[in-house]
Amino acid sequence: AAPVKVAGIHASPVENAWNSCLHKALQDAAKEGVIEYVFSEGVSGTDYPRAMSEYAEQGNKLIIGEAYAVEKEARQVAADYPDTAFVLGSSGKEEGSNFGVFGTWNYDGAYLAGMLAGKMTKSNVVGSVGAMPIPEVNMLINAFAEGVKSVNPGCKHLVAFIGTFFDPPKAREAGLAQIDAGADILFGERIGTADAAKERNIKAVGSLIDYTPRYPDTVFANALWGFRPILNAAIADVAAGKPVGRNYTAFGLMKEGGSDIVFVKGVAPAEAEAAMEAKRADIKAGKFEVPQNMEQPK
Amino acid sequence: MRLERREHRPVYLLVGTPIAAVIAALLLAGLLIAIAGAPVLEAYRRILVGAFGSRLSATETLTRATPLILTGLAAATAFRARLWNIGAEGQFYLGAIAVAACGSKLLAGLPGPILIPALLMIGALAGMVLILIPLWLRLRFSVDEVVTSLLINFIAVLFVSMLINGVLKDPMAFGWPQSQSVVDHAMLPKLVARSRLHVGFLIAVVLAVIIHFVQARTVFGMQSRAAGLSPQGAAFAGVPLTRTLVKVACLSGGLAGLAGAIEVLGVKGYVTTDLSPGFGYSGIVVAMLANLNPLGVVLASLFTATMFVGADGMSRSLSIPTYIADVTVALSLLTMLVALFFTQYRIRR
Amino acid sequence: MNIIFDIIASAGLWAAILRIATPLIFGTLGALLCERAGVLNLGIEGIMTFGAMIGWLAVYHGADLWTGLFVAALAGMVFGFLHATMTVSLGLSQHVSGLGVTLFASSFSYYLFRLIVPVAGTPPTIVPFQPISIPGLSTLPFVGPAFFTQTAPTYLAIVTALLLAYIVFRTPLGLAIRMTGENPHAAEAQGVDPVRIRYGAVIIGSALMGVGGAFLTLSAFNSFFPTMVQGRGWICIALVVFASWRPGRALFGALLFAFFDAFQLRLQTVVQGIPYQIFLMTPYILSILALAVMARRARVPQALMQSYRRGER
Amino acid sequence: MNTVLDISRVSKRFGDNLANDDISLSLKEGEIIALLGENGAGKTTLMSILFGHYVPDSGRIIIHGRELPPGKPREAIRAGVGMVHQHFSLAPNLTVLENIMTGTQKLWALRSKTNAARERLLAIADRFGLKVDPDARLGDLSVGEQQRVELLKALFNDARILILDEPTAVLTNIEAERLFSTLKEMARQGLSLIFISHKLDEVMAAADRIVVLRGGKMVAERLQFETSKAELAELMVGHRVSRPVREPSTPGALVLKGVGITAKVAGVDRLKSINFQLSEGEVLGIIGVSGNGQAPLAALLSGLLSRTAGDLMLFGKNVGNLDVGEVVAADIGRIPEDRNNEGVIGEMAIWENVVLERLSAFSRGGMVDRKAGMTFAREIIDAFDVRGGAPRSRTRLLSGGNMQKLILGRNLQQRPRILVAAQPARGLDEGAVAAVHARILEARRQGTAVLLISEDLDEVIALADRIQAIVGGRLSPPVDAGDIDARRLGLMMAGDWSETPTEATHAP
Ligand SMILES: Nc1ncnc2c1ncn2[C@@H]1O[C@H](COP(=O)(O)OP(=O)(O)OP(=O)(O)O)[C@@H](O)[C@H]1O
Ligand SMILES: Nc1ncnc2c1ncn2[C@@H]1O[C@H](COP(=O)(O)OP(=O)(O)OP(=O)(O)O)[C@@H](O)[C@H]1O
Ligand SMILES: [Mg+2]
Ligand SMILES: [Mg+2]
Repeated sequence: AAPVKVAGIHASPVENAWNSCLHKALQDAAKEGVIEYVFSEGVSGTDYPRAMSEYAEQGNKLIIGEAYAVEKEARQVAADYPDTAFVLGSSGKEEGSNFGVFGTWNYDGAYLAGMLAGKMTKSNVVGSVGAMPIPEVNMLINAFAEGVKSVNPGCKHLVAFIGTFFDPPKAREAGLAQIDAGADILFGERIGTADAAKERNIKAVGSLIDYTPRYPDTVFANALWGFRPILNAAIADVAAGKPVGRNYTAFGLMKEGGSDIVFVKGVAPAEAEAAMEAKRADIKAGKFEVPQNMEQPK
Repeated sequence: MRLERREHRPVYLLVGTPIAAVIAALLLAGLLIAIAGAPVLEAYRRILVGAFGSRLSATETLTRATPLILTGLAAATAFRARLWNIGAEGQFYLGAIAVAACGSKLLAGLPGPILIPALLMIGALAGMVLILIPLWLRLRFSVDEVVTSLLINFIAVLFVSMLINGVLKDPMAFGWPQSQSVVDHAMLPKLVARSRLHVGFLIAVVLAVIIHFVQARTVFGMQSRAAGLSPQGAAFAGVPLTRTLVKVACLSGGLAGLAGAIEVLGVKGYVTTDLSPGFGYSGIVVAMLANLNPLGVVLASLFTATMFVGADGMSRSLSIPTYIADVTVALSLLTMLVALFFTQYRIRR
Repeated sequence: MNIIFDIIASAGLWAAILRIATPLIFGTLGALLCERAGVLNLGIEGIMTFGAMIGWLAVYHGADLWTGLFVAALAGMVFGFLHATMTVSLGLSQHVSGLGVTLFASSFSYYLFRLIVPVAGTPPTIVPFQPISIPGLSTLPFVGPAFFTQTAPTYLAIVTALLLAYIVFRTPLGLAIRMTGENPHAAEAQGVDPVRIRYGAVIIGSALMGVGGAFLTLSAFNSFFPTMVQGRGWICIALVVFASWRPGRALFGALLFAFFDAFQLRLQTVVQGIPYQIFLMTPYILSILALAVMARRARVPQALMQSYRRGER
Repeated sequence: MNTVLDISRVSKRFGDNLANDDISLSLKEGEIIALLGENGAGKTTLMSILFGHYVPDSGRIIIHGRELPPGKPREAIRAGVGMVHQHFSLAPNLTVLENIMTGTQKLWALRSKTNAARERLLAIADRFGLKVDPDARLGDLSVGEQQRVELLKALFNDARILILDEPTAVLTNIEAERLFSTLKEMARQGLSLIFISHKLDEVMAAADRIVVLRGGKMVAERLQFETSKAELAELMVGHRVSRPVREPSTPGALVLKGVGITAKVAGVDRLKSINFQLSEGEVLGIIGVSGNGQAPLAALLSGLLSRTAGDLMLFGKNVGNLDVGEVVAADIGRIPEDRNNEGVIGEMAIWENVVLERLSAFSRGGMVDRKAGMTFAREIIDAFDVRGGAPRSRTRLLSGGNMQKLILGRNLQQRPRILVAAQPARGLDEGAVAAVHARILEARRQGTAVLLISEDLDEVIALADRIQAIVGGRLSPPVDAGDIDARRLGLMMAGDWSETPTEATHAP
């Protein structure tokens, strides 16, 4: 079949870990000849609806992006261009026949990484650095904390928000501050945190993408999130002429193969790894559900 | 080589230099486009198409010009009285959040014809309140308002962020911190159906005309200009400096607050922390391009919006980095500044 | 109270202060030099961004770290030259020219970065400056880890501040710069060319801004992200006023601001239930308060923001 | 005596304005030349070309036989030219020493030689009798002291040729006399000087040779002993001028009376319990050395300063503190001392400047009545012979004298009952001075009560019916102008008013 014309609209620069997940999946698909891919990045909220309309008018069949900051207007644009499929990151509901949504639910991996971290900490303090307390970040940090607590109820969990998505040096400073406050394992929702860990020779957990190659001796586990399953599902729907007005989040869940944990074996104690593997199997089998907590972590 | 002020400004210069500036900016941008490996001439065509080629692009250009006109007027009115209000960005946000708060809950019960004007007033008031802080610091402690108004921008945005994460957070929202939406009947009517262009554009243009009239014809206009040109001379002539400054500040802050209000009521319906891609700062540049003339602000805003929307669309259709849009705008601003300079000066020898 | 004391008594806080302050010190000194000669340089935010980008890019392409800093300084000079041309030679409004430079330098750096560095997951990294332990001093208790385990550019920033203070107040050049900022006509009447002085001050000042930006990618972090300067340049503009245009006080001001920032990052981890925005606001609020206290004593360079055109009155 | 300076066929054009037209002039060692001319004749332009501020369109400057490269002040300084500018070129925030030292050492030197410079400065100050405190902040000095700093600056640079552009415009007679004796001493020590002045007395007293410019052209060159004040005045203006004479008059009703008025500026008493009274049709002259409280007195009567004690009687009624609006409404005209910064707003149009202080009369419902303003401006321009501007043109373009006529006009056109005039003829050329004086006397004749604040003895003697001296914020008792001579006035200005006849109430 002819490749589907897909446009990506990224509110942030595509270096941003989350956007890079989307971007990479889209680029891979383009390389395989499944889609034709064009994209815009750093698109501010003001310009986002226009970018959507322009891509729609240019004849793109599927538009991938993020509706978080423009939920209302994005839906309006979708209504204005009923022949174009929109599948956007959102914590909200799908709408009509051509507005699909997906969430970033890689918290299963965060929970599992927390299980490792809980057993590894010697100071009994771990820390998380987040950008802003939005639901998906909250869910992630809460799951990590929950994982830690499940194996080490007495462990203290520090949280800091830096108030911006793009200030790696600041994320690093926040990480250092937590290390100074006693943390010996950091969960870095933001890039920059692992740099603090690396500098102080402690371990860190990454999120969304695999940070281990970048910080080989520091990041021992990552709560991965893969966008490809979601993308494939959306492309299939578009190709088959099916409405995309549905929620694609589930394709990103661990039990659907969308997210997972990758970790460096032998860093955590063997029994911790074993306990974690057991839980991982439970999750995949649907026997255990990681609690979803969207409240701002304390 | 020496610069000499022109006594007369010939018409060919007034028309010719801005055109030369646009051409120069496009040539420079063309260089960068060529580096990216895209066809330059095609890119130029796409810029035009992107700004005015379709109903979508034309309405989008005007929509984007709307807040610029208002923040541009905010800067122009303040600067004319030598009040260096760099705080339009913060005032914009405060106006926006005030409108969101009142339009979603407090006043939501009012009927539209009353609600909309009330909300616009509230937005303007919020902007005024915010500018009074740097003004007070200047009058009371002689703190330079360039710096305080700049710093207050950061505080204002954090304040808004706090509100939309807290008391004003939309419980029904889809997750990201955003304020509750204003009720539907508070939204400004659209000028063109199925577009984002709204009545706010007309409001902005009408305000520009009114302000032009006020500055040119009224006692307040003359006094504020005098105060700006020479505080000492104005004081001798009996211009109440403090009162004039306060009035000017309120006008300027009010306009910036109104810009935020109109952006909420016209386009977005609610507030997020990325409501403004630097409208407050661009307003300053627009005002100076316009030589602080209110009608010029309208033209300068349209020009800036055209360049941005056009180049933005071009980047998408040619798949070159989106940042080319900002680069093109910056280049056109710089070349336009230089061009306007040469309508006033000539180089001798 | 106890918590606060613990934080202040931790060496980590003080080490963080120096780190956080470094880009601010460079930026503030740069802006201060420009303003001492009578030119407001709002191009700082963009120049820092470009410095961060180009310095990193140079190192990424094989240059060593010091060359990276140097390249950032050179780039700063180019933008300084642009700003000087517009404000000094043409006498255009300093506000607007500065904002124009910021707009151009930042968008241009993103554009170049995107063209030169292919997008792949997270951006590539370089090996940044490593902390230098100063023999003898770095092993001292508390003081050692707090102050003597920084990277080389941090020490450079402090030396630059002292050097600039010396130049401004103790050398004929410094006097010429101050005179140009106070009254360019008087400077010219004494045979000092205000145009050259302003060009020089803006160009060198902008070079410092470029270095300040490069610190972010070559020491504070190891890769470049668009928008990563995050308003630090604007803080520097405020710090210049806070410092009443004195390099020594600029150093102090930058450290004070960094103290608030480092402090709030630590306070956040121990104090709960307060919106994090409150913590983020504190440095700005305290800066404004400090300004209110200092302003009466500050002596603004009298010719700041006044264009000087030779032979015009 | 050998020639040290040759200005050869210099021309300079500003836009359509030929400011210097083929001027040649030479200066000998030890010689003092006075450069004379109306406002706008091109004096400052010529000297600025000599010093390198301006580049001439044609012509050359030769110093000691070497041609000076155009447009390079540095080269001029190196060649031994020193210039004291019409508007001081000083930085108020720097110290005296810093002001003087700027540019005198190698720019790239590693350290300022401050101590050496201070010693050298003190030595020079001593040699020419110009006392200053090197470490004082310049902005804290009086105008006279600042003038001294300007001179010292030139001397510090080893100037052999000294140019002084209206050095006495802001000095009192006493300060001016002191300055000229210093200048003569300098000439005796071998320096050559060119000074610009509008004051014919000092020109006749100090210059060896007098050069007159008119409309950018050099129209005459006279040795001091072969000319006279009358001839010079005529050469300058192009026709005969004579200052108007005050005719005797009988004052009318009392319009203004101050009793025990005290006022503070920045927390310090600048006016100390002063008494004065003023009647219709008379001129009360307030004479004094600059900085003794003239400015606060003018500000008080102009509605810009509040008093802290004392009574002010206006037309027989006791009034509180007046603001500018009330003062203007009470038909009090005001001529400020600083015409460029207070009197007009240069960037505004002429018509705007004439209506700005009486906007309530020229507006309706918040709208400025442009038509009426324009008409008013035209009336003033015609009636007061303001040359070089139309109602719509920017006021900045007017020459000093014409600007002053405009200010006079806007105050006198509507026949004020009281006129407060501070230094009304400062910096004006002979023709303009005569015009301004004539207007003031004309107003007096028509019944206006005039309070004239001046540092110029001749002016006060020529215009005032009664005279009070202001010293350290106190006012002497008034004396009749008929009974007074310059010597007595000099004593009064020095604070000694024991000899004054006691015809009016004594100051406490
Ligand atoms: N930089 C300039 N640009 C334009 N016109 C100028 C400039 N400098 C002087 N002029 C004009 O040239 C003419 C001569 O001015 P100049 O200052 O030399 O007069 P002057 O004899 O010194 O007068 P005054 O007695 O008022 O000081 C005036 O008409 C003045 O307006
Ligand atoms: N607001 C003020 N703050 C500080 N010093 C002042 C202030 N006003 C006046 N002075 C100083 O007090 C002295 C007297 O000034 P005043 O204004 O009374 O005299 P003046 O005759 O108007 O002076 P001039 O004619 O030189 O302008 C001057 O040395 C002046 O510098
Ligand atoms: Mg002159
Ligand atoms: Mg005086």
